[in-house]
Parts: sequence; C-alpha cells; structure tokens
Amino acid sequence: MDLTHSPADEAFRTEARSWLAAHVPSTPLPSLETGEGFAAHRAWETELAADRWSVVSWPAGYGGRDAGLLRWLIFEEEYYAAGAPGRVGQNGISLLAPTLFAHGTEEQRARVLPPMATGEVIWAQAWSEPEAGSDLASLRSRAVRTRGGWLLKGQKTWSSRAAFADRAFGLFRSDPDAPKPHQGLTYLMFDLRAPGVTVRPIGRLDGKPAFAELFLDDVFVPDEDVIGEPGRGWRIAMSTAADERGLTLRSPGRYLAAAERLLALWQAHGGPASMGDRVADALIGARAYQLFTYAAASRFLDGTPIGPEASLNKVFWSEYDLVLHETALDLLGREGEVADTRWAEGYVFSLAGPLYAGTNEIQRDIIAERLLGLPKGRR
Amino acid sequence: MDLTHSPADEAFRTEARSWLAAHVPSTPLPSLETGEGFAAHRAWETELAADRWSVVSWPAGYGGRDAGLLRWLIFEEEYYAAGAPGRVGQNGISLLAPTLFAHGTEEQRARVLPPMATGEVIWAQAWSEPEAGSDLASLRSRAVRTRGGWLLKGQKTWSSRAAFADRAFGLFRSDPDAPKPHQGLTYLMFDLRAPGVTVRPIGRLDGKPAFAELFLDDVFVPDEDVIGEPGRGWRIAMSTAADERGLTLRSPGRYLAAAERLLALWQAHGGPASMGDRVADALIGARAYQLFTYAAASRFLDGTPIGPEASLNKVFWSEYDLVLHETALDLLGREGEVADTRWAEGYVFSLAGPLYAGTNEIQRDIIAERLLGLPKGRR
Amino acid sequence: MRFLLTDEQRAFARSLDALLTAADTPSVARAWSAGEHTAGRALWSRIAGAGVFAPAVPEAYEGMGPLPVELAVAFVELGRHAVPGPVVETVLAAALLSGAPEHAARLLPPLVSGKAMATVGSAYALDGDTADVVLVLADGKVWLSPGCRPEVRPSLDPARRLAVPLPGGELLCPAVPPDAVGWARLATAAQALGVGLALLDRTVAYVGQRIQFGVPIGSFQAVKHRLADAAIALEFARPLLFGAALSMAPADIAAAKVAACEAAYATARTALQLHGAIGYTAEYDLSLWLTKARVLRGAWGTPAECRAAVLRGLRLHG
Amino acid sequence: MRFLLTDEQRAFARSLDALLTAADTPSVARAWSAGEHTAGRALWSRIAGAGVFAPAVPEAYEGMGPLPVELAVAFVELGRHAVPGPVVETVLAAALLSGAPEHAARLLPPLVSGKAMATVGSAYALDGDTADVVLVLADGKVWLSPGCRPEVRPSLDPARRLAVPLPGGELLCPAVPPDAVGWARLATAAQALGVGLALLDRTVAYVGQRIQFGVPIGSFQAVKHRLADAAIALEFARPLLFGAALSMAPADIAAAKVAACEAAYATARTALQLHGAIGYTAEYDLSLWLTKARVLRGAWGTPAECRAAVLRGLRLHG
Repeated sequence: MDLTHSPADEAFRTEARSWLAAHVPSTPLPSLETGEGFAAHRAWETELAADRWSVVSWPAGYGGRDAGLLRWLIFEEEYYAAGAPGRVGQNGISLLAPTLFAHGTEEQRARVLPPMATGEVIWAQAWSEPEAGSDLASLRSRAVRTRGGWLLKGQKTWSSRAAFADRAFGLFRSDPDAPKPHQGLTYLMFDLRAPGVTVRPIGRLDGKPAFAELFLDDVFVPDEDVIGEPGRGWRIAMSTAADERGLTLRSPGRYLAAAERLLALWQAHGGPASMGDRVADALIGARAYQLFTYAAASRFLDGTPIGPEASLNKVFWSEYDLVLHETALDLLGREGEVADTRWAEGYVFSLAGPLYAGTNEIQRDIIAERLLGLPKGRR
Repeated sequence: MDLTHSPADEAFRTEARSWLAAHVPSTPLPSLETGEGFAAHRAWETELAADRWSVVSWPAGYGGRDAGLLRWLIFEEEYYAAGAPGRVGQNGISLLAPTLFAHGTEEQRARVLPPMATGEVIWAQAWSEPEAGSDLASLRSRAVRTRGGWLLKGQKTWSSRAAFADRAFGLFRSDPDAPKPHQGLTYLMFDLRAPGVTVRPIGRLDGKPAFAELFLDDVFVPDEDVIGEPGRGWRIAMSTAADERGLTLRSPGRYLAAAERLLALWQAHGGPASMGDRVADALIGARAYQLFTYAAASRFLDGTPIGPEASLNKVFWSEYDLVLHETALDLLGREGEVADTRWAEGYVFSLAGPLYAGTNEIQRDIIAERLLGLPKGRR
Repeated sequence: MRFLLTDEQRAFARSLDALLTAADTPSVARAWSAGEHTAGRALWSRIAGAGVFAPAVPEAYEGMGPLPVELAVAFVELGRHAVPGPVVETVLAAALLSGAPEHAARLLPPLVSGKAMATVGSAYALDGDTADVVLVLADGKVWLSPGCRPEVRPSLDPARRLAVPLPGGELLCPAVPPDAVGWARLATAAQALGVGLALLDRTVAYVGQRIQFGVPIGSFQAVKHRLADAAIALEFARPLLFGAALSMAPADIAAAKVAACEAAYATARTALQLHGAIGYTAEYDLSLWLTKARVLRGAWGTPAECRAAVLRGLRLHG
Repeated sequence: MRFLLTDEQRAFARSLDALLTAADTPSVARAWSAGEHTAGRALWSRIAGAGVFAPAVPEAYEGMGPLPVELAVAFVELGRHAVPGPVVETVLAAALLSGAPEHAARLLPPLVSGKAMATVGSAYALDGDTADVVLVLADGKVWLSPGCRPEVRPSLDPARRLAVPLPGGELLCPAVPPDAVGWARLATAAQALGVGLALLDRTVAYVGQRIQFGVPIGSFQAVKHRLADAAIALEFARPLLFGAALSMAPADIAAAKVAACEAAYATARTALQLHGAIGYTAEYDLSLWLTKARVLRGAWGTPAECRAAVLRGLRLHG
C-alpha cells in the first residue's frame, strides 16, 4: 500500500507544472458557454496540443503522451491547481475517443483523433431525446439505410456544446423491428453543419447556451462514420457510458483545486467559525475523492474493471461539487448573488451534476441493486 | 388572525403555572422505564389527579376540567416549562380514552376512566405483532368467542409500558374468514395479570424495559371489555391512530421546553459559534411546531377534521426531537457519552420517534399520495 | 386565539392570484430580465392598485398600514407568481420614508398607488435602472440617491437587475429606523414561501405526467419522499411567517425568514432534480422560481445573520 | 503508487475475521457489558496473539511497529465484530509508553502479548474497572494511575464501562507526546469504519428477508436509496483511513476520523430506521453496533475538534 508516485511520474508532474506555469492565461477566459469564450477555449486546446498536453493519455501517434491513468491523474491535479481553463474538447476526448479506441477502425482513429486533439474539431454529444431522458433504451430518432450510408431523422436534445461545436456523436434507431428496445441502435458520428441539421441552442439557468436541440431531417452519414457494427450501438454506448460515470469524467484535481480556493475564500472572510465545519468538510471531501480515485485506479491497473462503484463516484462528485459551491456562495453573503463570478458560474454548472450522466436516483438504484444486491423492484 | 389567548385562558395558564411551581418535584424522578421510576411516576399521576391536573381536557365527571384543545396546549406548555415528569399514563389518556369517548359505552367510561385519571390503572398498548409492524392489517392474534366473552390467543410485541402496567388494549382477529384482512378485527381491553398472560419485558437500546412481548394463552375477556361492535375494530382503531398521529401525541410544550434547555446548554458552554446554527434551528423548529399546532387546532376548532397533515406533524416532531438531542450530545462533547443524564435518556427515547406510530417512510407515502395527490405505486 | 387567515385575507390572496394568473406573469418576468420594463411597469400599477403596498404605508400617507399580515398574504402571491421588480424594496422604502415625515407626504402616496417604484440598496440597488426613487443605506444613514448607473450586473436570478447607485444624494434619515429592515425581511420571507409553494405545485404536476420506464415518475417512492419533505418544510415555514407578521418581533421575523428561505431553496433543489434537464433550462418557466429561491436566501438578511438574530432574541416562553 | 492493501494485509484481516466469527463475539460483548470479563479477557489474549496490538509497538518492545496500515486493518475487523474492551486505549497506552523508555520495557511487552490490558482516560477511563494498566492524561502530562474506583458510569454503548481513575499516581511523561493521540484517533476511525460496514451488511441482509405489504422491504426505493447513501459514505471514508495510516499526518487522521465516524453514525441511523422496532432493542445484536457508532464519534477527538484540525492542517497540494 503506497501513495507515492515513482520518480518518473514525479518528473512528469514537474514538467506539466512548469509548462502550465508558463502558459496558463493570467486572466480567466470568457465563459466557454458563449461564442467568444468557445473560440478562446478552442485556441487554448490548440495551445495545449502544440506541446502535447491536450490528450496526455492517448498514444503518441494521435497527439498524446501514452501517459497512463496515474499520469493522467497527476496531469489533472496540476492542471486545475494552475487555474487552467475548462476543457471545451472534453466531450470528444473523454467520451468519443475511448469508444473509438475500443470499437473504431484504424482509419476512423487516424481521421478523427488528431483534429480532436488540436481543437480543430470540437465534438458535441447527442444522446438524449425529448421522451428519453434517463430511459435511453426508448430512443426514437432514426437512421435509415441509404446508398453508401444512412439518413438521420428525428430530434435530439440536451446536446452539450452543440451550440458552437463542429460535429456530434450519438445513437440512432436503425432497426425499428428489433425485438427489444435496446437492440437495433447504431452509433454514428455526424457533422453539425451538414445539410438537414438544425441546431437550436438552449439556454441553461443563467441563459448561456450550454446545450442545444438538434433537428435532423434526412442528414446523410457515410458508412465510414458508423462506429462498430450497425445495430450494436447500445452495447458500444454502454461501454462509453461506463467510462463517463467512471474515473475520467471529473478528475480529483478539479475538486482539490476548488476546495483550496474555498479555504482561501473562508480565510479571506476572516475564517468565520460558523462556516468552519462546512469548509472542513469540503477539504475532507476533496481528499476522499482523490484517494477513492487512486484506489479505484490501482484496482483498475491490477486488472479489475470499473464496475458499479462508478455509481458511487458519480453520486459523490456531483453532490460534493454542488455543496462546495453553495458553501462558497454562502460565504460571499449577499455578494453571492452576482452571477458573473467564477463561483457563481461554477455553482450554475454544478447544479446540473446530480441530474445528468445518469440521474443520481438511477445511480442509487444501481448501487443498491448491483453493489449491495438488494432485490429489484419497481422504482 | 390572532395568537393571543383570552383572559380566561390566561387565567387558566396562571393557575396551572402556580400549581406546578408548588408541586413539581425539585429533583427529577428516576427513569419511568424502571420499576422504581414507574412507581414514582404513578404517584405523580395521583398527585396531579388530586387537584384535577391529570386529564385537563376530559369532562369534569371523569376527573377532568373540560379544558378544550387550546387550554390543553396551554397546560402542556406550562407543564414542560416547569420541568414536570414524563406522563406514565399517556397510553391510556391519549390513545384509549379518546376511543372510549367516541366508541365506548357509558358503563365503560364510568368504569375505566376515573382510575385511569388517578393513575390507579396504567394502560399499555398492544398493537404490533412480530410479523405485523407497519402492516397492521396482517394481525394474527385471535379472539375466539366463548360464553360471556372472548378468549385471546397469540402474541403481541412492542407493547410499550407493558413491563409494569396493569391493563392493555389492542386489536384481535375475531373472524378469520372475513373477506379482507382489515375486517373481522375486534377492539378489546384486557388485564395484564389475568390467567394466561405472560409478559416478557424487552430492553430498549439502553437496556431499560420500555416495552414487552405479551404471550396470550386463552386469556378470558368479558364482553363488557369489548369496545364497539365485534369485528369493527379496524375502523375504531384507525380513529385512535389518527389521534395518535395528530395533535395530542407530542405537545409543542415539550419541544419549547427542550429547545430552551438546549439554548441554556449552549450558552453554558460559551456559545460556540460553530454550533450556533444548529441551536438556532432548534429554537426555530420549536416555534414552528408550536405555531403549526395552533393553526391546526384553529382549523380543528373551526370544524375541519385533522387529515393527512397529521403525517406532516409526525415526521416533523420525530425528526426534530432526534436532531435536538443529537445537538445537545454534540455540545456535551465527550461527556455526551454518559448515559444516565437527562439529555442521554432523551436521546435514546428520541431515536424511536421516526420508527414508531407509523414509520416516517409510511408517513411520507401518505403525504405524497393523500396530501399532494401523487399516483399510488408500489412502494 | 384563532390562528387562521380571515375570509377577507383569503379573498385578498385569491384576487391577487387571479390578477397575476391572467396577467401571464412569466412572460412579464422574462421581458423584465431583458431590461424591457413596459409590461412590468403596467403590472406594477395593477398590483399596487390591488393593494399590495398599502399594508406597508400608514393611513396618513394614503396607505392602510401597518398591516403586516396582509402584507405577508400579498407577498406570498407575488412569490407564487414570480412577479419581477423591487417589490420588497418598495416596502422597505415605505418603511424608511415613514420615519422621515418631511419626505413621506411627497414620496409615499405614489408608491402606494403604483405610480412610482422605489428601490433600496447599498453596493447594489435592485432594479435601480428603472426605479423612480432610489434610497441608499450607507454609514448607518438613509440617503435619497440621484439614481443609478445605467449598466447592471447580472444576478443569479435573471429577473433581478443589480444596479450601482450613483454617489452623493440627499440625507433622508440620520439613522436607519430599527424596525424598517424587519418589513423587508418579512416581505422577503413571504415571497420565498410563495416561490417554494409554486415550485412544489409545478413539480407535483410534472411528475404526475412525466413518463419514464413506462410509468409516471411520481409513482416512484424516492420522488414521493423528496416531495413530501418539501411539503413538510414549507408547511412548517408558513405558520412562522404569519406568527412573525402578528408580532413583528425581530427574532420572529428572522426565524420566519430562515425557515421560509431554506424551505424554498430545498424545494428548488428537489424541483430541479425531479424535472431533470428541462428544469435546468432558462426557457422553461420553472427557472423563474428556481433562480429566485436561491437569491432570496441572501436578500435582506443572510441565513447566518437571521440565525444570529434568533439566538439573540427568540424566547419561546413569554 | 499502488493504493491497495497487500495480499498479506488482506490475509491478516481475513484471519481476524475468522477468529472473531468463531468466537461468538456478540455474546462476549454482552457479558462484558454486564461486568463479566472472563470471556472478554480470553478473547483479548487471542486477538493480541493474532497481532492486533503489535503494529502499535516498536520492535524494541516485542512489537512489530510502527505499522499504522496494519493497525487500521486490524481495527476495522475489531469494529466489524463489535469487540468490547479498551482496544483503542491499549494502542494509545502503547504510543504513550513508547515515549517513556524507563517504563516501556516493563509495561509494553505484556500489552503486545495480551497478558495485560491498558486503558487511558482523564475524567473517565474506559473499562478502567478491569484494565491492568491505567494511564491518566491530566495537566498535559501522562500519569500512571493506581487504578479506578470499582463502580462505573454507564455509557450510551453498554459495552463501554466508564470508570473514574483514583487520584494520584506516578508521573510517566512530563508532556503528552504529540503523535500519540494520532494513533488513538486512527484506531478509532478504523473501528468506526468497521462498525459502519457491519451495520450496512446486517441491514442489507435484513431488508432482503423482512416482508411487509407482501414484498421484501429491500425492494422499496426509499430503502434502497438510504442504503446506497450509507454505502457511499462508508466507501469514501475507507480511502481516507488508509491514506491517513500511510501519512500519519494529524490533519489526515482527523479527516479520516470525521469521515469514518460520520459515515458510521449515519449508517446506524439508517440501520435502526430500516430494522424498525426490533433494531431498537438491546437483545437484538444490531444494538451492539448501533450504540458504538454513536459514542465513537466523540472518542479521542470530537467531530468539532477533528474538523478544526483539518482546517489547521489539511493541505491538498503537496
């Protein structure tokens, strides 16, 4: 049992830290949920990629450093400790790319991954539909066979980043006669500027267009943009979803940095004793999340797949993040109402945590049934 | 809208206050969950009754003062503010007596109520059975017809006060062939010292015998101790249960006094700012419970029956009571571990609140379905 | 002792409810958020005409006050309908001006009638970009400000526009009347309770019709229990509000504000969770109440300030 | 970096688990509560023989320490089985005596072997009525006490007997070694985690077989979600415990103690609620863990003291 990193890993940390110290913008970029901010964040992805810091865990051939899970965790710790910008490329990098590594063709990887790494192509996800929120098996958007490819018809929603992104990926019903609802789905990539695509940005609570509705009217997708076998999309997506809820969606580095900022805020307000317990709990929670992740990573590196404990992780970080931001706003007192601050923006972002990537209700059902073995029942 | 009491009611308050100031024991009685304490509390009931303070809301003919709901609330405020002992007669006074007033015969009232008022006869309740906790309709203990009465057979459990009490009341299955499980039940009173009754005291968490198991082996109950019509016991009991969960099980006076004591404890510990919010919330909660009760009492006096809002009340007081005692123990720090203190005893008592008199899970189902109108579902 | 609203008070609430339902208040609030004040000013005149501000103004200045219970009744409705604008601040301005007789006769009657809209602030003044009367609390004194800078800072509640008062102005009172802030707190508590009740109602309706996994999500026990907890919190805040209105004691008002604001915010969290993504969008009306529930917690007394006032002053036995 | 227990550490836990399962530890605990110490002393020898105390004692005094990770492994098992007696206090005594070489050679080896049982207290000393060595912390010094008064005060956990040390005694150390209490806190955190895990396991088993309304209550969503929350709290406390054992930094230990004790207590509340009345009885074994979960929160560092230590010392970037 050992929590110390190898000298080589520590050297990697030092290298990352030095690069970040020299490159992280000294003033925050505009919100990435605005057109101006999106462009600034895309430029930052390009800057990261120029020195191979945008996708450290990928193979070198695609722009990465073959960094492995532990170095990825180290990089994330340094990244957020340096106060670096949010990652506008995250949908592609942490959701689509693992799917391509597992299920894509060599041709797809060579074509799709390098421009993803440089920020030249920013990806949106297109999972949800108006009638299929937590219940993904009830998707209704269609992919209809045509010569050399597929025609997409239907509607997607809650497509994060789609207001400004270039391309999207998602599941479409290619065989409406399949015997079960989660069969007959196909995993596709498509261009958000292709003919037939209408993107309607949706404002989140603060009005910023953090996601969009997609109306798809006979959008042509060539066969080369199908991932894996047609009709097998559900299984392919579930492996992506397991990643999404697993170790890589929210790195511990993010919360370690946030908790340190909260402590500084509390101290700057004179360290009021009435708020001390909540600040202490934020510090404890960040450390717990870090160490939980190191334990899970150690098991994973030992060959144990990430199982239903991914649901523990999802509930924990999403509630932690929200409570941390609520504590910050309470410390700010009446100033906490002002919306164009980092804390307020983080608060609005954190409000979505418990309800996306599988609502926390679904996650608790999974924990109870799959981890604890309680009997299934109607929910 | 008016929160002031009439001059006559204030005079009643003054009279109660004076009497209590002159009579409340200056040192606390031993725990009423012990034999010694039970006897001391019974003597206190007798002392209350001697000056007609034991059952203020009953008619004068049975030992009361015809006090009405508002004066009962006033009396309870004064009673707990004076630091008076817990009421060992409460099962009879607040559960059985209302049933007798509603469903008993004049003969039963004349025979049962006066010795209940004086503490000569202390009553235990006998509702639950081992396989019927929250699911009372599944009761299995039998009442079998015999000449001039009934023979009880079976087992009851969680019979509070039964370790030391004189008599008990409960529901028994008199018609096992009734078409529905809540039909064919009969409401009976019986003697805990009758032949065939075995009382096995059960220790609560601190070991004190706060309740007992009752083994009933052909226990004879004369017809005169059946309340209402045989076979109609479920409906009769439900009206009692509605009272139990309604306004009279836990008076606001109890929590007003407890919150004041908590404030004094906090102040005695130097008023630590880190605990200030919790103490403030205890004060706020006690006031909220008092005012909620006055509003409910006003509606009731206007002719509106107590409906599913009784479930709001049950969840509130039971969780409030526990949190209040947890706060006190936390203020006491390591001293909070010592069990033979008033706070520790109150804590152990409060732990039972959320799980008896209808678990809080059942109460929340009721609130959701009957008050909010959400669709029924399997739980 | 009859701790129930009178028939007249209930009728007042119903009339406001009807007025605000007919007025399509959500679209008025959206326009207000965008800085388009025409519809909001029209609604303002109507609610003033219906008597929303009169309970806070003495009869000498064309009001009907002090009638804090009626004020609370009105502000629950304003919260239930997410009425935009400096409604609480106008009440506070009235309370402050009542202590400055030389100005009251001139400034108060237009506030009662709705011809003028007032705001009160310090670093920021809510909706100071459109208010006719801007009071500023600074150095423990009350100032009549020359107005606010035209640009506003955004609030987490888009319908609240935070304007920065211009420096200078006329001294109105050498000291802030101690009871005045109590009126603002009471009105805020009432508004918060109304916000929470609206969130509960809308969420109950939503989970009754939203189908997932083949059934209405309102039949799931986890959903039921969250809504039951919201109902409990709101229904125990309600008597605190009216009890405080009856006594107007600072600690009672503070207790009511804590309970109402915490209940409303907890209900907002539940409402958002049970709506899922659609609740997180600005275009869905729920957002009008969700965002307000958060910011009312801090307005005119943070939870910490109010709990401190409770510890200082709340005595449970009279 | 490999943040996992080794095979040897897992085997150590398994062997203790087997030993304590075979020993019918619940009945040992019940006898202990009644002041009948024979079975408990016998069990004490066996757990000491299995190596429970050796990790806290340096090799120079016949221990194997310092091995805080192994200590944590052992104490999770002691908690899981509700082992009675001053197990934490014996660890603390070992840590205190290690700083007093003139006494250590005499007093420590019997603690390692289980021949002697130690306790440490101030106002009260846990199980001081039976312990062979009683240390007292007073005035910032460590004293070797002549013993305790025979009568004990009851604890909320009946298996914990609070004895009052007799006055006087021999001065052992002029100052409490700063790291010593850390060992007690770590051991308490581990014990609490074990208590919480046992409560979760027993409750999961119970709700799977308890039928109400025709189905196992474990199929109700409200039941599932409470148990899921308990699992989350415990599984995030676990890495804090072992991380603290690796660093032995005071703030890390304090963080682990807060998290483990709060998780165990929350699990106890859930366990009681889901068991219903039977969980509230002393005769049902669940009570052994329920009551311990409450009192461990306060032992060797209250939540308030531990959170203060976190604020003073926990730095997240190294």
